[in-house]
Amino acid sequence: MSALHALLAGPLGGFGATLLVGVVGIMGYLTFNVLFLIWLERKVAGHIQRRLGPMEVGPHGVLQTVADMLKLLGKQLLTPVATDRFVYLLAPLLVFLPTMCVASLIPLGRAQAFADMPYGLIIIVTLSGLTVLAIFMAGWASNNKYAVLGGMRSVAQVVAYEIPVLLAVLSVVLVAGTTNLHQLVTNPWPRLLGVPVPYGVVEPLAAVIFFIGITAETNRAPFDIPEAESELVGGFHTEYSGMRFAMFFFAEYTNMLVLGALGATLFLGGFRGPFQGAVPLLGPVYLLLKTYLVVFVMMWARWTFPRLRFDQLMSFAWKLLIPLALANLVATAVVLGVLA
Amino acid sequence: MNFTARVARGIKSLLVGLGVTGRHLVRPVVTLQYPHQRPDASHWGGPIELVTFPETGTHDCIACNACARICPSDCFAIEGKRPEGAKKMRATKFLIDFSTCSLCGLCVDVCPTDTLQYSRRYEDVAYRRSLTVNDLLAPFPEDPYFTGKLA
Amino acid sequence: MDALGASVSAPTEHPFSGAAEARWVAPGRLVEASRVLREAGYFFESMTCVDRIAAHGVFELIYTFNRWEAASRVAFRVWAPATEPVPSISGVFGAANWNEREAWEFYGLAFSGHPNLTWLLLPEGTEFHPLLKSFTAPPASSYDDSLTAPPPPDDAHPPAHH
Amino acid sequence: MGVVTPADRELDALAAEAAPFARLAMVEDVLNLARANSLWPLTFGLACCAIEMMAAGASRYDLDRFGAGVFRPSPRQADLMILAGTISRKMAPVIRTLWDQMPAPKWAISMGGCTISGGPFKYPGEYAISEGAEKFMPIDVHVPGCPPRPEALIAGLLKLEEKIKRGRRFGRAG
Amino acid sequence: MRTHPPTTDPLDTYTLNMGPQHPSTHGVLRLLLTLRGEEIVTAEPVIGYSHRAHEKMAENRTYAQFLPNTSRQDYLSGMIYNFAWVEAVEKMAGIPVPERALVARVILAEFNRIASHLLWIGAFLLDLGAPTPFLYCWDDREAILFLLESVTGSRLTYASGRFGGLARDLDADFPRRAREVIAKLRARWPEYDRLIEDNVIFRNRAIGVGVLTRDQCRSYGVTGPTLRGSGVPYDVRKAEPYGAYPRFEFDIPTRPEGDVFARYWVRVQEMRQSVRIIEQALDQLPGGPFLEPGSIGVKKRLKLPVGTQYYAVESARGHYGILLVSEGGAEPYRAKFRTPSYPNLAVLTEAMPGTLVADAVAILGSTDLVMPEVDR
Repeated sequence: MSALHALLAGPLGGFGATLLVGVVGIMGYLTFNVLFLIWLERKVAGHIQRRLGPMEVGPHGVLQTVADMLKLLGKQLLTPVATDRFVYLLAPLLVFLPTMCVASLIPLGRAQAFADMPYGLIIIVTLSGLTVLAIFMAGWASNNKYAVLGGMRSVAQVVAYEIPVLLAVLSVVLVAGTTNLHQLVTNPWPRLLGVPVPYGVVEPLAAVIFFIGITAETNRAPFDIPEAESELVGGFHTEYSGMRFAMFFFAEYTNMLVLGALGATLFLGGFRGPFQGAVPLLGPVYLLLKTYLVVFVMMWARWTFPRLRFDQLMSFAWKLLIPLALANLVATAVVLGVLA
Repeated sequence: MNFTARVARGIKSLLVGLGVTGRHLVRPVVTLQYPHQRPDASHWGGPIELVTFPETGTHDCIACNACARICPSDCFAIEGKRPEGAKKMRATKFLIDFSTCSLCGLCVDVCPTDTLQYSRRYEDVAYRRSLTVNDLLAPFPEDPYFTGKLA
Repeated sequence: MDALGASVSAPTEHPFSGAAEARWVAPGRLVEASRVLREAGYFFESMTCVDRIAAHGVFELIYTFNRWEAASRVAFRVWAPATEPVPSISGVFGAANWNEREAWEFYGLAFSGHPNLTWLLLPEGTEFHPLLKSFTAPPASSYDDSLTAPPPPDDAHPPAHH
Repeated sequence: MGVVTPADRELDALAAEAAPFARLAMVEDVLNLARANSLWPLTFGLACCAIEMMAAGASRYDLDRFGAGVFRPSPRQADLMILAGTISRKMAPVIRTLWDQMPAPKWAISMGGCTISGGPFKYPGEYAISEGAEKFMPIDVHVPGCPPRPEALIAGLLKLEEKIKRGRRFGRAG
Repeated sequence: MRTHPPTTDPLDTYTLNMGPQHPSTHGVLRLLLTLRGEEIVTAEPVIGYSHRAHEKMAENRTYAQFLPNTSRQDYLSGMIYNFAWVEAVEKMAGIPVPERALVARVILAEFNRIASHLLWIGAFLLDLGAPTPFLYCWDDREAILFLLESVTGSRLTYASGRFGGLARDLDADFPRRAREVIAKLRARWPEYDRLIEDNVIFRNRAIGVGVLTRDQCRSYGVTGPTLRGSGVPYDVRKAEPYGAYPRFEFDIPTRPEGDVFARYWVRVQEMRQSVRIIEQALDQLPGGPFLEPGSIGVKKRLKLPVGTQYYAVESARGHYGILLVSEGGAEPYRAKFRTPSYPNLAVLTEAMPGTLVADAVAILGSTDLVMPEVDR
């Protein structure tokens, strides 16, 4: 990384090189991971349902997602006549950008996160609220009653589940004392019976609330009412075809991956693990393992539970999750006050 | 307190549900990989075909059109000719339009010489609609009754 | 069931089997008779229209009702001349609504007092009544040619035809 | 693979008609290979054959092995329409609209006798059904049977993949 | 559910087309919903998209030629429909049926009912958004289909009934394989209860939703599990016993609430009753001929006496009645098929207003409709 950075620093200058290396690095990391993630989801879904999942395309269907992406590339881009063209075309782009930025703020290793920001956590939480804007734009612009229903449902859902996620993150920040993600991982961890443990053990309730919140935020079952197949045909992306639909498809999995990584960093201790100091490359490996653990549980939940009804989902968030998250925050503050 | 009891029961049911699917995740798969493994179609009632009788080595269709008359979907097109010097007719053309056949089996029951039967085939696919018409005489290149081997 | 009063002159040569009691009812008395059954706790089972125009110039309507407790089927047989409409009993039994619409679209038998007597199973605007014995084949409707127009030729690839 | 296929000259004859004049050979073959291995069918069952189509998607036969298990509800995202079941005259215009809504390249498999030629419901003077989907839309592969087994549908899918891989014919853009 | 007077003020409501092609309409049903926000004001089903004119075809075919049509009306209880037509003609023509055929028909019909309920549980859960039970139920159903295929030669649309018995006999090994399938089903049911019935999300989606009152059922003539979910123990196998059913004891599961959960629970219990019947029938399976000699109706011409007859059986969806009018010819003068899903769908016009779109999908799924059976 640093050698490449120095090479590029000449013509582009310091900042340009960092930007270029950062963007290419993130895009490559995300694209490879998402392609693997889509394949993993279809295999996990298959084996949960006692069937095989993709098999014929490459050994055990490994190239299946590549085939899907290539096919979606080659599809005709249909734009229905009565859509609000500009908003319709902007939505797929906008849905993808916030998750890209959030991905760059996750500390991959001890050496240097791409953007070691003092207020990284706050930026992350605000950016992750932007994807719902794009989803509503897609729903509204495609002039389809199902899409409008899907769009409005997703706005109500993300607003309702953004707050518990925020409160859960706050209680971790209280314990850790810093909002800089990089320091959050490298700072000495709280001790339980003399053994340093990640924040997830100290804040179990916040971890569960955070996990439920990001499942809702990424529109995944049992909270996938914006694109509920059995009710709203295709939900907000009913009218999108070809590469535009692939952007939504890609964004959903990127969102899941990035929020999973955020969860892993906050609650499971990010890139820290045994021998991490000696071999710096182990950092990203640990982070990936923990992220895939979180993502696997999300997939497991998706293929087990039926979908919540719209009003039940709202009352579950407002009447149960938010009070619980507030109580947890207050309890943490009290406990810290007593200990300090 | 029944609210927290209800929430607790709800969480327990969710975890039990995860347990069930989790157990299935590790159990063996039930998939039959069709093109590589073949199903047991020994009892499958596929498209109708002519029976090859071992003693004559050919079918025994006398073109009496009993099957054509009883067929609810009128799938049969049969023509027959009487080999010279023989009493019974022999079918020279026997087509079944398998795209209108509903496999009800009435023709198999009504055939006086029991020369029709269900086949075991299940992979008939075609690019063109005309290919879905089965020619039942195709597997019988030449008819011994006409070439004088049998009378 | 004698509350239904005397029924119309009963032609004898069409025996009805499979019902505890089969009665002939005049079209005029139909609504009143069905209300009696509704209060007695019967549910609407089925309604059939039989085309007897050739033999007797009437449509025979067979209504069957049944009870949940001691299952005893009661059949009403109505001889409705094709010309005047039959009073609808959709006010008494909700199920009659669809059955009567079906009888209208298949036989052309009109029902007076029916809230929404339009096509149910056939496409809107079907001019013929298919279940009549006199019906043998549909007219060559515009349905065929409007749909079989060859798909618009796309310039990039010449359309492959079979 | 032992699938009953007509003589190869049959496919060549089809190819002669369908080959477009300009061919970017390499790109097309890669794209066609990708398209063949990722045919997303439209969630669209009409009658009895739809049950066998769902059985083909279930665990025992598992269409997902060929990448075709992703049943898309919206015609915009589907590129294969499996017509499974009887096509009534009231339903034919709806099917035609769905077919037009699908982006190119798109293909169609007609599963079961009813979609090929009216099946057991065709008789002189019938008023209710449309005698075969070919009357109003192009069909690529016919899978006869009443209903055909799930293996027959998979065999039909394989034949369609074979046809796409040979680039015989682009999907209709219309 | 909160109900306020349905206003048909155009500005306040809009119409949504759950159109003929929709993931959760089983077959092709178009539901014209008038909505205010997400709440349904009126629901008007538009049907006829799979109308195939069975009744017109019945009038120009002989009794034997109509056999393939029977199992295509309701292809999920194809066996029950096939035997219903055969039994209706036998009863009217007075054709005797050997003992073995009567008991075999009960066994095959009950297996068909279990397969239909299994398919319904899978499709219903798919409507509520849980894809996995669909796959498990279909895996069990494949075991039953393989068993039925080994006897009749087809998986879904059976033509195994003949006037006076069956087309083929049950082979000697059939009882053993049947008991194997039953053991496999019994092992799987507790798993379903833990995965579905106790699941809190499913209970919230199903309990108290789409309540059908007894009066609505009486007015529309609703029958089958949908009616038994509203607390009425009406089952044609008990009300008007036919075939060999009087010889077996089984009870009729009902639940008083009449909501979506009650209808689910009734169907699950009904499967257990069907297994009970099958086991008793397998024990009492007599030997002897499986078909009256003379191949009536196929080789020998069959003419029915002049008259009208109503014959009813209990299909997986409810009371299936055949009204045969014969003028003495070789073809029926008129055949009317009273299919259970027809009123079960009509009653929804009263059950859906006031609920949400997600509930509409749940209610529609809970009445287990098969559209070609509604449209005939």
